[in-house]
Amino acid sequence: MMEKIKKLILDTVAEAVIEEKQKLTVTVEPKKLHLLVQTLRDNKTHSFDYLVNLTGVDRGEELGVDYLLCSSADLSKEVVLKTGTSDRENPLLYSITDLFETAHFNEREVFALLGIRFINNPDMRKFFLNADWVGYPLRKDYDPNPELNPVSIESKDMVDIAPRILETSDGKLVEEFVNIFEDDDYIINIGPQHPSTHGVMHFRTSLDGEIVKKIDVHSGYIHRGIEKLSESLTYPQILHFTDRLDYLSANINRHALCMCVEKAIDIEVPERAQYIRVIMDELTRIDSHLLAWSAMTHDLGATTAFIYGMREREIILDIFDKTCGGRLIINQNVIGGVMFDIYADFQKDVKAFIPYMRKKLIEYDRFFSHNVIALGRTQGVGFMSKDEAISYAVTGPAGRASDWSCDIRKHIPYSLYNQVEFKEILRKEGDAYARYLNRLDEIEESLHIIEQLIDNIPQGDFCAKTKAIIKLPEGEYYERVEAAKGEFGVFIESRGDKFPYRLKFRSPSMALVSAMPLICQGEKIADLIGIGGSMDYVIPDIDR
Amino acid sequence: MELKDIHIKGIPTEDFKDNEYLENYIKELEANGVNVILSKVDELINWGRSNSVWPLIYATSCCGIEFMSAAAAHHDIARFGMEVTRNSPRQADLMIVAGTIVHKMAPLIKRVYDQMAEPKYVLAMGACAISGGPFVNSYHVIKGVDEIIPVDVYVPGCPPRPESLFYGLMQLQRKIKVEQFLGHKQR
Amino acid sequence: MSSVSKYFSGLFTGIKSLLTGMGETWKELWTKKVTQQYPENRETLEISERFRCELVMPHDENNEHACTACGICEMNCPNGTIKVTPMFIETADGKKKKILDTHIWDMGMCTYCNLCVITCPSDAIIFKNNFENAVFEKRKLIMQLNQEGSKLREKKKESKPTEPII
Amino acid sequence: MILNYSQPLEISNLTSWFDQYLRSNLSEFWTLLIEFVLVGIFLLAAYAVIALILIYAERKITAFFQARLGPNRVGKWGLLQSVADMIKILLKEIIRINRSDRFLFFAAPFFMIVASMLTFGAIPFGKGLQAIDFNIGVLYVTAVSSLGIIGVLLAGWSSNNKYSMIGAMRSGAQFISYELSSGFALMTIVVLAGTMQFSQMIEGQRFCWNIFNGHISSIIAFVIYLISGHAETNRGPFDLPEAESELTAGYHTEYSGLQFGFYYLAEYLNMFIIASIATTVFLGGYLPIQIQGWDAFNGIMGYIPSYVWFFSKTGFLIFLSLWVRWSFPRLRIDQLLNLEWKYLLPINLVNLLLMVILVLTGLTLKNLFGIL
Repeated sequence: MMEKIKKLILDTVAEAVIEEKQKLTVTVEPKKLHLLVQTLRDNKTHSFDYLVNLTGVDRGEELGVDYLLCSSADLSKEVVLKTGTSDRENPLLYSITDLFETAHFNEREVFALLGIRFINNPDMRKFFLNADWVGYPLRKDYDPNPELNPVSIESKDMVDIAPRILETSDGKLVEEFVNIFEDDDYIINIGPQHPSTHGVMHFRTSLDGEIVKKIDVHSGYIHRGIEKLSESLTYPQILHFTDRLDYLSANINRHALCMCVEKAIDIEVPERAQYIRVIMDELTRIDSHLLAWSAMTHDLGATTAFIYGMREREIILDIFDKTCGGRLIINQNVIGGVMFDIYADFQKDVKAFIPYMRKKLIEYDRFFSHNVIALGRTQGVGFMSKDEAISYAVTGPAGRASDWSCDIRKHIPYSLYNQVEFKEILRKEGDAYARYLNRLDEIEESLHIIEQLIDNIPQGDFCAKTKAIIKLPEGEYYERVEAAKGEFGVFIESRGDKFPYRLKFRSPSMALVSAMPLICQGEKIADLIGIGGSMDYVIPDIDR
Repeated sequence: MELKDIHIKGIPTEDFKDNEYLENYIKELEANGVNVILSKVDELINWGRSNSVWPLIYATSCCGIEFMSAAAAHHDIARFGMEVTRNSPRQADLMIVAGTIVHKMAPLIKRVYDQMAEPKYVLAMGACAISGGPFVNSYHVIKGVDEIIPVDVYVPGCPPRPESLFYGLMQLQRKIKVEQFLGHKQR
Repeated sequence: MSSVSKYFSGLFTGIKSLLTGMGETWKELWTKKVTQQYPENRETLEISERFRCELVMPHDENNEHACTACGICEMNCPNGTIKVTPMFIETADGKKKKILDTHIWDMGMCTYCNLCVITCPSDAIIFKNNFENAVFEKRKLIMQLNQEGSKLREKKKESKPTEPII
Repeated sequence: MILNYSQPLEISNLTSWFDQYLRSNLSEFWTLLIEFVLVGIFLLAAYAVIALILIYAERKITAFFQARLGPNRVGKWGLLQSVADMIKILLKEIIRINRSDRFLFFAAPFFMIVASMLTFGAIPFGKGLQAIDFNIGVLYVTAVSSLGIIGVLLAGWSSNNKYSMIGAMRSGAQFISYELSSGFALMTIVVLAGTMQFSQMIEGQRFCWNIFNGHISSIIAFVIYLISGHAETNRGPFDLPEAESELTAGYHTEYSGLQFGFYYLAEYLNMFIIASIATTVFLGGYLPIQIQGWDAFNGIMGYIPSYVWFFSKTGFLIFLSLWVRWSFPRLRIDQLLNLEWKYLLPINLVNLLLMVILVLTGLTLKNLFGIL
């Protein structure tokens, strides 16, 4: 199979350089990239139609972009494409937004952080940073002098004009400016400080009466520069950022980074640690889904349901609290195992929680899932087809509600997931209600996983011995896990140092938000909030 | 007025931290001199104000979730009469800054603060709001919300547990109880 | 005809679902409330042993601690919360020796990641679960962990601190 | 027929004594003047006190529905919580907003308060406890209470805020449609009772409340009235005008301090007014439970003062409304209008017809069993 793909690539672009690293890596020149991606996406036998990750890297002499593509039918089939330009003054690459919608925001992010502009991307504004930000932070020669970018407390008017660079049919580049909204649009700002944007998302929404005409997503109100900070921290130190990305899947995110480092330096993680990790991961998932459920019901106006959900969540938080001394940010996984062994009553507490939660799931079902108002507000609202889900790279419960089997735990089993039995919840409807039900069903599946593991936690160490200073050998490392919101990925480029050269997190929430303008169009303004609740994104995960 | 007159249900005054700040505050106020009748009325007003703090949650990240926990059944912020979270800054008394504030957010938080009606208070919840916390060295993070707006109470933690937040809110109640509305010193 | 029956069946299933929902809230009205009443329950409130709220350096009855001022905690801290200032003194036998002058910890910046505690070679610092830390001024969050006049515990036998290491 | 019971705790004893006392000492003019002023003061005080009690009750009941405890730190069981809120809100700064229609902006909350205040005057709180007993009481109440919408619309318009504007427009659509069915529901009972005057309507229900008298038809009207009344008060699940998930605080987003306090009060008072009209029209108002022939029982029931009956019936309806509010998610605007125009209104019209038939054919409960 590998040979066939290589042949396909070489047939398309003869001068492509193919290496076999951790993954099959192909380097091409910018002009050929679009063609290659298109061929990979459209071929029948080995269709690579899911863009997992798009990472901008400052490789020193050149500014480049890495694409991780995989097949939506089999997520373990992966190929890495690389391209780059040595023009640091005015770096230009070709956009693949027309092939993958998810590339749009990612390319804008690369522009904001590395200054690479993408030809043919319809909207080339900076994504996280203000338009007047001086410098490109992820470049190695970035000047961090705070005087260049002083804190301003002056409110500025929003400018809804987007620049873009187009390539005309005769190969010329034209820069032009487009208005995002029409002149007489009634625009309201949902966010950045708004009760139900699940954080500091900013949707500039133009309305036609109550109906949403168009959404323009602004992000970066909590862009904290984690990736840049990570470049000057050691691997154990970086771990504490992962908790704070998607704070609701804190433990799962941390698991991903730990696994990535462990695989790179071949650390055998003790069995006991694996068990604790998976149990804690699943508890985290339940915790996250419960919060998603609560937040969504709250968005739909059912405050009481919100309180019920939070009440059940508190029991999980207590277990976390006793295990590792944190409620939300738990700092449990470390490289080589876990930081704390379980406490004496851990198994008892978890086992008491399982039947309790099952009882509550029935209550939720009676209380909200069949409520005629809730049904009217979620069924058939915010529809997303499978193809759209794949193109926007919407994974997790939301992707599975559009009938896309995208559970990393099934496709690329890690840790103990190939030893436990669980179902991947798929629904065909693709609407807000399906996403909502998927979460409740996934709670049930998580309970089932925990049930299988909780009695069999083996004795032994809970953490392997590691060196005091962890250095990753030179190379590129990817690791993907199934976080509560979808696929979470870690990409580390190491140059053999104790610090990563480039570290990138693939956040599931970014894909969820990028799909919002599509699925909200034509719905009511009240549904915009409800759909947001059903997508369940976490903003710090997007902004990083 | 003396510090021991400030009564908070459940915690004796001497168990509170940072009592010297309030002592200094009282001394400062007393230097201005206020007559007794006015100060009795003040006490009533401050009783009302301190027991009816309606928060506006400026939640940007993790700490916001802990606030939600605090508002939910297990901890129940309503016991303090603070469950009336107002989403409109005009109607709120207390801004709880829960989360990292970055450059892009700075003008907005200032604006929301300006939109609040007097008397208004700010509580910085968690390491990010106090000092930038884990991201203090970042290019895009503001090192403490007190660089933009005045902060009354700092609640450390990352994130602080709901009980910590309640403790901070009681500290704030103590501060409000010391203030004078009819006297000279107004915020 | 079907539209009429649909109209009425829609009406009645709708009403039924609403009543079921109201039944659930009615049940909840009479269940035991889960609220724990802090601060009224301050005496009985149990915060889990491992909960990290405050970094402390345990001192024994002789006002001695275990910190050798090696600075490993400072090095491991991801955001510079800890500042260890060593002091050099001359011991009786004429050798220069590094001892701890001040161990400063900024509570308002700490991320409670526990790296300092797990990497400390002499187990000199631990996290305590005292969560009542809110203050009015930022500078009061910066704490000196070693007490006034304290000194390094001589390494005799296994003189580990009495508190359980968490 | 009607039992004339004497009730020592009845306030009407006090008022009639006071009236006689004044009349014996003063001229007609001064008597009336003093009484008018006193009634005005009494109504204002009742207005504030009822609102405070309702706010406290709602917060407590909400908490109990949500497995919480609710306010319990201010005073015993948190009883003084709403007093503290009132003190705070009275002294809160009122923000003047640039680029708003200043006059309308300030006038809007008063419309709201005045509308509910006017309705308040016509409600019979107990025997003899009614400021004015119009002969068209039902019509008056329906007409005046709907003035409140002007306050909401003006607030939304004059704030110069897009959220407020959307909230106000929603409120307009909602109010006008639901006013129809609440009016029709009341008319159904007017057909049954044959009068629009509250006092007569109440006396007619002595042994058989209207809700039983008109059985099926009355019950349908009662449910419809509760739903549409609930919707008119802009409370969940009909709280679209201030739907906080999308519109932050809806039409009163820009109001602060006392002005916001007015809206806050009016919201609770409207809830009370709707419940009290329903009590008066359907549940026999201030009358005790009386059963024909059971004189001993009637005597005991009659011993409880009439205002206690009134407030407990109203309290029950308010509890019902809170129960509904905290059980359901919010409706969307199209669902809301669907409910009105596709369900409530047609059912209502049929129901009115049914009631007419019932009354004409004498199939009401009173006639069926030959009582009265």
